Amino acid sequence: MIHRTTIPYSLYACIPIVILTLTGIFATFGGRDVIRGELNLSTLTLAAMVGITAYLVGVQARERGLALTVLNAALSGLIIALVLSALVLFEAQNDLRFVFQNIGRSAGGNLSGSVLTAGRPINAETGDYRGLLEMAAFCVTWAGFISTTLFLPRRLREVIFVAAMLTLTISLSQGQVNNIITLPDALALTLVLVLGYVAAVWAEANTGLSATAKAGIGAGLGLAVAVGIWLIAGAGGLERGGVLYGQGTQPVILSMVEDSRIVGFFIAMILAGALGAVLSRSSGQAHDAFWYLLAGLLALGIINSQRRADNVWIAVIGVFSVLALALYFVPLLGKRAQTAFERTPPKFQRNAQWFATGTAMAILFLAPQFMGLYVSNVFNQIALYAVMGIGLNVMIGYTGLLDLGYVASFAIGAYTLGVLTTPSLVTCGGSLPETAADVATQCTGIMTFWEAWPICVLFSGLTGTLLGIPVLRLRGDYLAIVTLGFGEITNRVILSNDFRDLLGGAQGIAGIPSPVIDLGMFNSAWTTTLSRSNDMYYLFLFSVIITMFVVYQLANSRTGRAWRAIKADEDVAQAMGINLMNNKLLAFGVSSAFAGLGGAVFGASVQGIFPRSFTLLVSINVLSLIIIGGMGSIPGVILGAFILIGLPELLRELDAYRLLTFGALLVVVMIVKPEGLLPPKPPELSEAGEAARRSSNMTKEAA
Amino acid sequence: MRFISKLSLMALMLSLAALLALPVAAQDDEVVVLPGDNIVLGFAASLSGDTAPFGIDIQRGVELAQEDRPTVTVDGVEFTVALDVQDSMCSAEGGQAVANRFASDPDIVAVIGHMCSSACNAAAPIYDSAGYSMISPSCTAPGLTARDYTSFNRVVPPDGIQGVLAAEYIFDVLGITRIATLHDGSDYGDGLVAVVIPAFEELGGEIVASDAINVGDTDFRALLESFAVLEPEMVYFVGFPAEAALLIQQFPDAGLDDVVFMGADGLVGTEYIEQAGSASEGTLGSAPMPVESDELDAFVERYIETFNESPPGPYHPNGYDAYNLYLNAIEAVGFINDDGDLVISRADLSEYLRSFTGYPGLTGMLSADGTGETSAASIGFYQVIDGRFELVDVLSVGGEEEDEEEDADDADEDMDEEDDSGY
Amino acid sequence: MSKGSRAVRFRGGGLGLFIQSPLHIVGTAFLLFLVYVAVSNIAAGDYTLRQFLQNLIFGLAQGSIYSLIALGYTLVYGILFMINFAHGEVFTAGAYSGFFTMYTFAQSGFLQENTLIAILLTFLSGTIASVMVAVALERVAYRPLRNAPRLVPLITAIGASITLQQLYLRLFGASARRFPDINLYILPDVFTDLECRVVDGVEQCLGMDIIGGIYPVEIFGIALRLRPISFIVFFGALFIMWALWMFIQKTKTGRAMRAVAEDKSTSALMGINVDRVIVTTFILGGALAGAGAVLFVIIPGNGQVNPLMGFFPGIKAFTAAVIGGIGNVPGAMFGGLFLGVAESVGPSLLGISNQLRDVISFGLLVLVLIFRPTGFFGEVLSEKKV
Amino acid sequence: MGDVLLDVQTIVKRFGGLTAVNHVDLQIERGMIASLIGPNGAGKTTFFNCVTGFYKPDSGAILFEGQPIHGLRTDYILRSGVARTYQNIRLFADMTVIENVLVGMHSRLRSSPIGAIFRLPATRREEQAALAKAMDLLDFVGLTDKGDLLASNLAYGFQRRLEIARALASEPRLLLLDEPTAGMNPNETEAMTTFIRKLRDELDLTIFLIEHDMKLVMGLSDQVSVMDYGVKISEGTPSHVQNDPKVIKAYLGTSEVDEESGGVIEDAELES
Repeated sequence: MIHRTTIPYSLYACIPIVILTLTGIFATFGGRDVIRGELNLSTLTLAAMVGITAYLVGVQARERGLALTVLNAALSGLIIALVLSALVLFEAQNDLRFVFQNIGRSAGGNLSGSVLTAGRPINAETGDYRGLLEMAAFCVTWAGFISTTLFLPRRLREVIFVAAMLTLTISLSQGQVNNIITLPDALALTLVLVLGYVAAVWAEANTGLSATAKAGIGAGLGLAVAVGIWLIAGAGGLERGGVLYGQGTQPVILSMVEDSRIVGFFIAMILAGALGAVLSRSSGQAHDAFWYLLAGLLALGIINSQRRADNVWIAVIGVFSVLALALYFVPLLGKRAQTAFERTPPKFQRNAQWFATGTAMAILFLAPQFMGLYVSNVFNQIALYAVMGIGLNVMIGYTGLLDLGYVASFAIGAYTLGVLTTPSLVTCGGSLPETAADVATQCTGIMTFWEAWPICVLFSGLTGTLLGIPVLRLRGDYLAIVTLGFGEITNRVILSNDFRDLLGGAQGIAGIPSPVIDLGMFNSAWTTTLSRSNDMYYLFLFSVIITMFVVYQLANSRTGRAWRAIKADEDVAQAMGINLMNNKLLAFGVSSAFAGLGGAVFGASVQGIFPRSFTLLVSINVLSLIIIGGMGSIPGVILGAFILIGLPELLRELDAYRLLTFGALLVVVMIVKPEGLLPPKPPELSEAGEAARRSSNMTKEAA
Repeated sequence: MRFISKLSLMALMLSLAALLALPVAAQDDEVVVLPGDNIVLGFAASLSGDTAPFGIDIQRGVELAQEDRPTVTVDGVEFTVALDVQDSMCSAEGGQAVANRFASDPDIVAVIGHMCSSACNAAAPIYDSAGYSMISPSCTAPGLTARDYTSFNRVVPPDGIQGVLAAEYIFDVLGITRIATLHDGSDYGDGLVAVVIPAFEELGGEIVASDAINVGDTDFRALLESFAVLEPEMVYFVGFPAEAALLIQQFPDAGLDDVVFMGADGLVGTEYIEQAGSASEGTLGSAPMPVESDELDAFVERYIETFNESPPGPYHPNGYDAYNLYLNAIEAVGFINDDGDLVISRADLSEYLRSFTGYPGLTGMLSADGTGETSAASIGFYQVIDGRFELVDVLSVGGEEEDEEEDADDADEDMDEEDDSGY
Repeated sequence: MSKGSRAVRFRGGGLGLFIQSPLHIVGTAFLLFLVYVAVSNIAAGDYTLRQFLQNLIFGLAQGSIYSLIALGYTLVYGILFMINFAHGEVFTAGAYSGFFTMYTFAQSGFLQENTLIAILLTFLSGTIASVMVAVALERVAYRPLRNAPRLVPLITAIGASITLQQLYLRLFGASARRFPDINLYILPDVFTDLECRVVDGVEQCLGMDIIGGIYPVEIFGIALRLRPISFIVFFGALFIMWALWMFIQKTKTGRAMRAVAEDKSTSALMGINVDRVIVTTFILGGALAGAGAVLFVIIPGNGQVNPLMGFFPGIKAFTAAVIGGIGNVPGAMFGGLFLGVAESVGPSLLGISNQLRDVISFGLLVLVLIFRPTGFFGEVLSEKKV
Repeated sequence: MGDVLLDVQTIVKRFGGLTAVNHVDLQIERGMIASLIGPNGAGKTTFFNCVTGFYKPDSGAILFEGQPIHGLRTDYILRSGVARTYQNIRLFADMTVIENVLVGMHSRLRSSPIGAIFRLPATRREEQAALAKAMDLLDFVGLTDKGDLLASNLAYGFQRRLEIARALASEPRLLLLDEPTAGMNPNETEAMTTFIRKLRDELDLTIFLIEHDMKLVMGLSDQVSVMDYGVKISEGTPSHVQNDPKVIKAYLGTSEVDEESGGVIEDAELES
């Protein structure tokens, strides 16, 4: 009847649930809507806790059939409900707020009135405990319901689960994402792409047209849609309340038909149609990426359109359906497209790849215009950490030197920029300009950002190398703690009064000028100050590309092999003729140089450098993203940066529980995937070697 | 050849991208709130990490203000005020992230925050270019109002005034000539001490030692021991209650029992007394006037009742004031348009915050001076007597001519200089 | 063979120990420079013997706490070869538990009546809380990763550290809590000149307050101000460490621990329950941290409990463990005391600002490792593991 | 012949109180296959470690082609032309087979990091040539199609061969093999014997090996040296050594017992 794991599992689950209850999570989250007016974060949290427990219990009891599984799961829900009820009742009698300060606040027990009593405060005097009963009923039904999903086909279950998670995430972070794209924009894009795609598939099956002709059909359809939109827009469709306006803000892409960019609009639509056609035969990854991207945009568009609407469930179901459909069909379509792609002639394959690369670059280039300030800023942060992660990876992932004080090089890069580009007591001869206006007239920094940037990189690299010298002989954790020490020393030095004149002490260096792209010699209008985050984006993008390029080239060279050999076995590496000192110092230097590069861009983007930005947490973050992404892998680091830097931004909605969730996720991810999410793939050199051998033989024979 | 055609294809894509990327529609300079929607104020402070107590403290101040005044009524239509609470940490990048977030959300009317001067420094230019306003409850760095930001306002006095008056009080009123200064390595502590030292030396006093601690340190005995050797009459510390309480409790270890301990506004509050226990008796502190008022007492009482602990930081009343200031501003500049929507012009709001006068806040009578400073210029001096801070003296800028002619002239000169450099 | 071939060791002592490579010459030069600065400071009369003694005593008390935490790091490292980054949070747990216990006693008056029992119970509760957190950590965050690459448990440890800090913050509130004042008077018949007051016209002497009291003492003509508690903490810590040492050396469990530290798989083959030994290690480490936490907050002037209090002492203690030679029990003791004293004596001796105090600790770490890459006592273990 | 390639002059290596190598003299002539045998714990591997620079001998001299190499770092010794393999295979496990060989070539390549970043023509050419040579080497040792496998995924016998290929990649003139047939069955051993001879004959190498398999040693070697308790007790042609009473005593007197616990003794000795 009752599986032997059910009761212990449920009781284990109660431990974190009770602890979280005591932190007041239900009181805090009660005010946060996930789906406006319908579902708040508090309910969702309880549902998640119960759901996970029920799922785990259900998995154990699964072999015994549906009825017993549901029974066991429901029992686990009941146990949790009982424990929570006991806690609520106990708390109502004894005020625990001296110990647990955030437990909540409401009459009749601090936990009462929250989701734990179904929002209905309990009343001991009148014996009104209906709230608790409702909560228990919810737990039991929900737990039972969750366990039934175990009997769905695996793929369907996964699709539903992932789509639900994504929908909730998007709903939860509505505030951040609702300005990215409007529904009409998203619909127009989808329409054109789908039309192109379907037309190409149809042509494939029914006609003998060439690939180019199919792209032409797609382009034509794109043109047709563009003309349609243009007509509708001309008829007032873009006015507030018009067909194309939607309920959110005015569409961005569509509104281009009304101003000087109409040509761009038409070209974009035509290209999109062609792209749809090309995608019907493309390599699996590019295909899938595109459609997921599109589904995501559509989902964001739907959410955006429902900001002020009354029935938010429509939006939620819409988002869920779009995502679930995409998750279900895109892999299938991708496989089909992949086989079609493999049948095409190599020339087409190459062309398609260039086209895909071009489109991807165009998207990267365009992105900040749509993302807005905030999302751009998040991307900048991600890029910054990607730069540092790839840099640190040289030390940790390739060479196997554990560095916990990476922040030192980061700080050195940033402060070098600060000292070089802003007036300081030292560089201004003992007196500082007092207002912003004076800076221009009295004393400016020694150089501009562009002049200072390379110096920052070199200086960080150099100091990194120097710091490496005394610790070269140390291994493993000894190196870790010494580098941690270097990080702390740097932090104290930049904070201290002793170097205040140069580094600004606790005040830091404010007013770092933004980089100026001055192409005034060609055209006086071509001068841009990169001050806003969607302008700085390009600088960050450039940094990432440079870093990826340099590290990739190094890693796949004699030097990179030497590094990895050192990581694998230092003694044997040396015995194979590798100079440990040179190669390790090079790793230190390269690694630090990229931290310096990042530091300088960081300083310029924040327009100020403050000691608090350079704490141990930076080193820890960079280290964590490398390990999570997969040591020694560049795509891994980028994924890690997205997760570690992007995720906390997404978690902003969790408010005070942001870091808590982050820490817990760190543990969970590592337990589930200890080798990282994208471990490195060894390079395949055999083919190149064969080719080289053939050609050398040929030259020998020729000679 | 083929390579070149590929390159030209990519160039085509990129130039198309560039074409599309031409400046998108300009930023909304008006907030439109539909009937039934909320007026959203951004709130940014440090809510995680070691500075979280101060941020949480400010947040509670704002929440209490919201409880007191949950709605704004413009032209007879009532709108509920909601807060968008964000953790901007105590760092430049945190400030930048949150500022970008608010600045890209057209629903946010204006921002209460940020908390630390580094965050304010990073956030101000972003709000500036987006046309938003911010009121910081706790950024005291003098430079912030010197940089001509149109967005930046604060309801907390800058370090300049307090530092100079504190030096005056120590030298003239207390007659102390040898002090040791200490700060906690925060931009606040460092900035205030940097004002006090020259002011005190100008008056003729001697700074026997000047040092700093790190937030989170717990053992200051060796430091105090090195102070004791130099025999100061007073240790002047700028920092927050946690460290201050440890310091004063470690005074006996270094034989500093008879040395006066003085702090600044970061210290004045029940938190310090609670933390330091009986050791806090006799501690001096300075804070903008009027810190002690019936309203404030009632407020703190309610605070403790509501949150079940004494305030972990000093800036809760500033948060309260910032919130109310915004509501006043919205009432003053908002109007209802033909559709029945509430329209708030960001420029008008900013203008109002730079020109309002005589708002009686919890922190004192506030008036804008046109540069972003709003707070009262009088500084009260307090001493812990029988377990609470009692007001013992009040000094204000230029308010001392009658009492002490000569010193006052000196002080005036100081003030002028300070005015130029400070704010 | 692979093991032996890695040995790069120092032979001989004296000067030979220093002049081994250019790096050592630089290190030696720096060391001499420090000595020069210190000596010239003393010669200039900026520094007195009294100051030195006083700081030494402060440093020893602080250092003994570091030692206790460092032992936790060293024990875990010795067996699992991982840095238990969350150990500082284990310390915090002890402090909170101790605080709530003591606060309850102080409120109910039990503290004033049965001071000694109250203190002992506080120790007990602090230790139990720390042990519970340590064991939970092992179970949840480390055990599933027993065979993962070395860096992975480090990341989970960091994650666990963040989680625990945030959990404390949310559970117990952001603000610091003040540990109650404790007075424990002893020997009223002996110390009749201390702490006397007149009650009902009769003079009653309470004796010496060995926890809250501070007394001027003159030793060899140098007037010092001493707190009895400093000595109690110092010798208490030494006693705890001695007990640990005896436990490891003499008991069966201790021998099993040493065996597992040597070679996990062989120990398992020899019938040792490796999991149980590892849990025991965490229990011991947790208990030491808990005891350390209570010892720490009981010192007047330290009595502040806050959610983040463990992190930095944790890092310092780890540094101490490395200075002493990580994985080595006497090394951790020595390293903790060494670091405590260096931090206390260093800044004023070298005449640098207090803000750079941590620079001294970490600078010393670098210096020590230049001369002894495996710490002071770290030879035996280092060869095998690193 | 007659050209002395490696000349070891009375080297001593002590570990604490134990003298692992005690005043050993040894000469190897160019083109020879020389063997070093002895009971477990006799100090053979320590001797190898001294020659290849893992240990610095406490006294004595080691000349390679007339140049002193004792006390040099291992990478210098490799560059001067001495390469080795290890008793317990030590490959770079997370690198592919071909990468392992390329690492072996490290000291013979010149390209700089700058060249690598910009893929300068000189660097590209060198990489191409290196790859081609690596493929040739893999062919030579019989790992033709295994270039892209991870070294750790190779079968045991192939790992041995890869280790030799890696050593060969450094273009040595003297190759030291530490128990090349350890853990192999008779067939594999036979193949290895042929292979070693092929190495000498085709690559013009001098080979110095430690081995327990007497059949292999006696069939292959031009010169056999015998060590026991750190002392060289005999040297000469295989037949000479086979009949030396000291050798017989050393082997018979200790053999059975030491075969069992030998490894432990040796490890312990080296660690102490």
